[in-house]
Amino acid sequence: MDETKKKEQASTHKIGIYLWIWGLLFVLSFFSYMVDWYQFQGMLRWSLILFFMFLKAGLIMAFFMHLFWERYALVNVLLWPMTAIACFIFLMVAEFEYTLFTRIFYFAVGG
Amino acid sequence: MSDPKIEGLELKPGFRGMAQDTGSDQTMFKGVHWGKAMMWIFLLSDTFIFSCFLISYMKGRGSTPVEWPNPSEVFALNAFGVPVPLLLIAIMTFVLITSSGTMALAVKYGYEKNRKMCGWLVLATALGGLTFVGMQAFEWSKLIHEGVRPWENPFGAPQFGSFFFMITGFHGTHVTFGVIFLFIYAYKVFAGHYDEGKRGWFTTMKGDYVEIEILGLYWHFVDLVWVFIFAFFYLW
Amino acid sequence: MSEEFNDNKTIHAQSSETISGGGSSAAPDIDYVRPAEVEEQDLYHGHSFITKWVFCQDAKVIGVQYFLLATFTGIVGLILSWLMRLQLGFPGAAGFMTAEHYYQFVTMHGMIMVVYFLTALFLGGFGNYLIPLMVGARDMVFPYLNMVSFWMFFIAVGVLMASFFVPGGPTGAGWTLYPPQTILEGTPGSGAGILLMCGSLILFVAGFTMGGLNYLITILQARTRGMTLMRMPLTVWGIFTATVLAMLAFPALLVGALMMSLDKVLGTSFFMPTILKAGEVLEYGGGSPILFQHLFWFFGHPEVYIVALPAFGIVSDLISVHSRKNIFGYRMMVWAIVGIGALSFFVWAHHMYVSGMNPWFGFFFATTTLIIAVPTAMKVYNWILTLWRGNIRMNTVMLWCLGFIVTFVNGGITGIFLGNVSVDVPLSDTYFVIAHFHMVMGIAPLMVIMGAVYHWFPLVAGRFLDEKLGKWHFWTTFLGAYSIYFPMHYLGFIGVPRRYFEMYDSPYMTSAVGMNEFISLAAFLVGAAQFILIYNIIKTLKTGKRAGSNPWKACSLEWLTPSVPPEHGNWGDRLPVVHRWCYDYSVPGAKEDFITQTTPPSEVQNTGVEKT
Amino acid sequence: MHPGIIFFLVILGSVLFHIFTPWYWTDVASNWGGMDDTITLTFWIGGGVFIAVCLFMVYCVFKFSYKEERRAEYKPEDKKLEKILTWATTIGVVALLAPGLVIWNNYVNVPKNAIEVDVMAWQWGWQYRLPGKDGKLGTTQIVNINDDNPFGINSDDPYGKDDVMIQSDVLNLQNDKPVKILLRSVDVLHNWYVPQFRAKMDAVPGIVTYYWFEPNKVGEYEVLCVEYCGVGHYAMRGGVIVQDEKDYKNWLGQQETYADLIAKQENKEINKKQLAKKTD
Repeated sequence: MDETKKKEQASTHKIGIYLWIWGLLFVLSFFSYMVDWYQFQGMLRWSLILFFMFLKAGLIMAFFMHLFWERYALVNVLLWPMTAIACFIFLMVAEFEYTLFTRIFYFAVGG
Repeated sequence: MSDPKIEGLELKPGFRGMAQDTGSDQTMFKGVHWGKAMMWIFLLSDTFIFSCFLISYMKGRGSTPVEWPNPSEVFALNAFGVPVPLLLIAIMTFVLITSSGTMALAVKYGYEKNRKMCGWLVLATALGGLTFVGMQAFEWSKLIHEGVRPWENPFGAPQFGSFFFMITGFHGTHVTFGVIFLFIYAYKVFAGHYDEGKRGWFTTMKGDYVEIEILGLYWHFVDLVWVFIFAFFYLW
Repeated sequence: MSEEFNDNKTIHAQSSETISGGGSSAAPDIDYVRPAEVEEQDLYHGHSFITKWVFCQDAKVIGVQYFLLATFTGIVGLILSWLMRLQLGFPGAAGFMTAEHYYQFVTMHGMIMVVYFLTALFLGGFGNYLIPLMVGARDMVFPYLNMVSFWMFFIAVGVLMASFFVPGGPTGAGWTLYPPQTILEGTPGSGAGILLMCGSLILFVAGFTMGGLNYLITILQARTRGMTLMRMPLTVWGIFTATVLAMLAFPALLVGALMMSLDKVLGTSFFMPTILKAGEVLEYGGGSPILFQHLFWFFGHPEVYIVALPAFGIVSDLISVHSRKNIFGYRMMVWAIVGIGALSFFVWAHHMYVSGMNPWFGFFFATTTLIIAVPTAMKVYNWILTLWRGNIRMNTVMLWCLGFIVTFVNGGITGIFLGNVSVDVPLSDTYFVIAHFHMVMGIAPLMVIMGAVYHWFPLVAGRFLDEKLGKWHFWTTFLGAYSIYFPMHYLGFIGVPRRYFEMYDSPYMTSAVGMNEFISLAAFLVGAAQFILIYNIIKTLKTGKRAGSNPWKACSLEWLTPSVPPEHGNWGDRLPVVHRWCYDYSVPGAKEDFITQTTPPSEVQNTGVEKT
Repeated sequence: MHPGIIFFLVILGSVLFHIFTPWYWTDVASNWGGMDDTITLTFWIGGGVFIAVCLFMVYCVFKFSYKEERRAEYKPEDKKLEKILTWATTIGVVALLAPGLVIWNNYVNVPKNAIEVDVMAWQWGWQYRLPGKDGKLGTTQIVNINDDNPFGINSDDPYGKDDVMIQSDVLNLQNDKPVKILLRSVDVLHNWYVPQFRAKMDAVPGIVTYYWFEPNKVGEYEVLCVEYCGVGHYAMRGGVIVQDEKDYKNWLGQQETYADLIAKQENKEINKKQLAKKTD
């Protein structure tokens, strides 16, 4: 293979990888649909939902959005701000539990 | 999209490379087009918008003592006389992922300067998006027909309708804008603007197939958001 | 249209041939700078009045446009504050003033000053003007988007001002817009007023996002050759970090404003619980008012730093230039800016200690808040250590910087009171809070803005502002503002609550009457003193002393343009090449007491310059 | 005049103002004296930093004024000095934060023997409800509120029947007895604040918030609303009377309970019916 051709190939990826990820996304979506179909409940449901969700999101970001091939400077700039979101989520979970508690404790009908 | 060649600088991989990129002059994201960097930062900002929506939804749903409607029943669709839970949503997910796949291929063929393939794939993506918006319109009208309103619904907590219409509406708006741009870009690909480097209508930048990748980033992001909405709104 | 673009042949992209040596083999060339990575930018040059001055794509013109419009809204905010102080100092003196009016003025004053004045001025005004010049770019990377950004801001201001003229007037719910108050019947401006406010904020956020993307990508991807991140002036660092905060914090405001509008228009209950109003139970139910407060402050606290960080950056540069000394501990300063920016996303609920949120949050937020005090204190130390053994020019610019240090340290210390959760309990919602945030994010940034105006006016207009008028302007503003806000803390100690239309019927508050009158008089004076600047500018534009090139003998790039004021494209034929950081002042052994950033190492051999 | 002198006078003036100010906090009348102590501590540390920084600045301005022939020092950074300053600041911050957190821990944990008081706020006024003999407040709902049930007590809640209802904006409290203030609002945000007690918390519609204090000085106090609640905000006042145990018990005995109110209503109904019968 001559030098120019190598360069050409380096700037684009084989079609196979896209088809793979594409297929995987369908399979994972099917699985997360099955979580509802079989009516899993409780922690099992939640962990399955989150697992499939993050896996799908990760695949889309890594391969369809090429983040896997990007340099770390970009990847890190994009991912670190998510800690602020994570903090917001955790605190809001604590907040809604507290709100719900006061509502049930002070407003629920009957003693 | 893959390692660029920077004159006078040998790019190192991994975190050492990151430190080197950050410390170097001129650009921090080596070999990343201005427009692409902009789209990434914009998507980061947009992520915060959708996160705020979903966090509000979580807080709203978690703190209401009224029972939340079961999405599995609310969004069920009758197929052959049997109610199938989340049928329409499953098809919508299927359509959106399909369009995401065609978009990814369009980007690939764009980089290979394969005008025909790229154009057709962008067009296919646009049609997929259009189908999605159409199905969403159908879903909305079905729910409205069943009495779901932003301020009330017959199934339980009134916030259900509020958050449903607001979040899917905001997502649907994103899809709609994406579809409009996909059609425009399909035209531009077929017209060869990216092959000749024709300047855009409002910008002084020369056309390049990197614009397909930029649009692709947006489109995949819309798909990404749907993954989260699907998990949190329909499966929770 | 094509003839309006630069012909690529006249402005050369610098190829590797134009630089000497390769830094390797035979003779290692100390002046070596890597070749250009990015192609030269094409610019659209306007020819008609409209494309040159109105719908202009030149970042410098856009910066001035932002500056003027923000100043206009600032003057509106100033007049509102006069009216409020008139009522507080001399109740009933303004005959038309009802409680409704008063609360509308409070609300509009707050929102205008924080968002439409300070944010727009620092990021839109200084950001647009200075970023491309300071990093050595021809313009912002997306000039068209930049233009749209300004006009979105223009429309946002228009919508905001329109709310003064709709039935019911502007919203009077306090600038924090807390529901359910905001959209309930009976609150002033609960109809059209609040919708216009939300609409205006959404437009502002959209417009700002366009501008912000420009600032970020210009700084990250369009620096000139040799300009590393750690050679950038702190002004750019401050504006950069503030823009990052804005890009990530404004979404929360956008979402909050949107949900509030839906509550108002569609009757959804995002923030609205069951409410009994005038004996009727309203059609709302199940919503959570505290959710809005979280969203608002998730935006609101970074917003404080969106205003403060550019001020930090700019004042660092001003102090450095005018004390002829490099900024002390540059790297510490950069990390402090970045650290403060990052931490600001984890402290928002310190505005909500007594809001009725989950009480356990107090521990988390008090800790994170006081952690921020450390990098902030480091910045203060470094400012005064820059003065130490400097060669301080006591001109107007330096005076504003010293004024900034005094007011900022004062306001920062009172911030520690309010950030420390149990100290905040007695002080929150009193005049102490008003005094604190006006001192730290009103007066202190204003001092920097004024200093920056006196500093960069010779660049923008080519003439010096009058020093004598400037000193009058400074002393009235500084002494006046200090005597407004310093005593005000003590009214807060008594327990005088904020947002009181009048308050003299309580026994222990009558002692505040005299002080309130004094504060009001000082406020009138300080407000009036700002018009000295406007007079100074008008006078200077006609008769001011010509500045020439690099009048302050500064090192940074913005002073090194081939023409003053710089033209569209900034750099003439060739982009500058940067060889050092922008603080090489008073280098031992050098001919002059400054070495510009473009001076190659070969010209300053045998001096004590350190490698940066 | 050298500008440094004016800056010096500003610093001096600030210190003198602080020492001689006639405007300062009212005497504390609750157990939250610790908050005042923390404020004093913050004044010492923070004020010390303020004075030190500003005086150093003034000194530099005098000492290093511009001279044509002089060169400034060239010293980009001093790692050791920066390290010392960082650690000193960190220690100062910890010294401030620690007592603050201790007091907050005290603030959110209510003593077991505290009397619960339901403070109900609306635009623009207050009313109060105390638990009856069972020591527990009944649950409430806004939709229940009407003339016959001014607090919206759930009628099927057994704890609610003996609740003492004070339909006045003045609340009596027993001296040296901790109170847990349970705040609720029927419309917008309010905040029930007595400056002498130092403690405060917003009343938020849709939830119940709380805080506690122990009044320790007999006397009458004014209650202010300190969370903006509309055009009547500045006039939304109330009162607290702190009494000895005897006076308090005396006062409490005279108050009406929810059961009394229901009985009164029923009597009224019966009387009405009888009246109607008689006229027939």
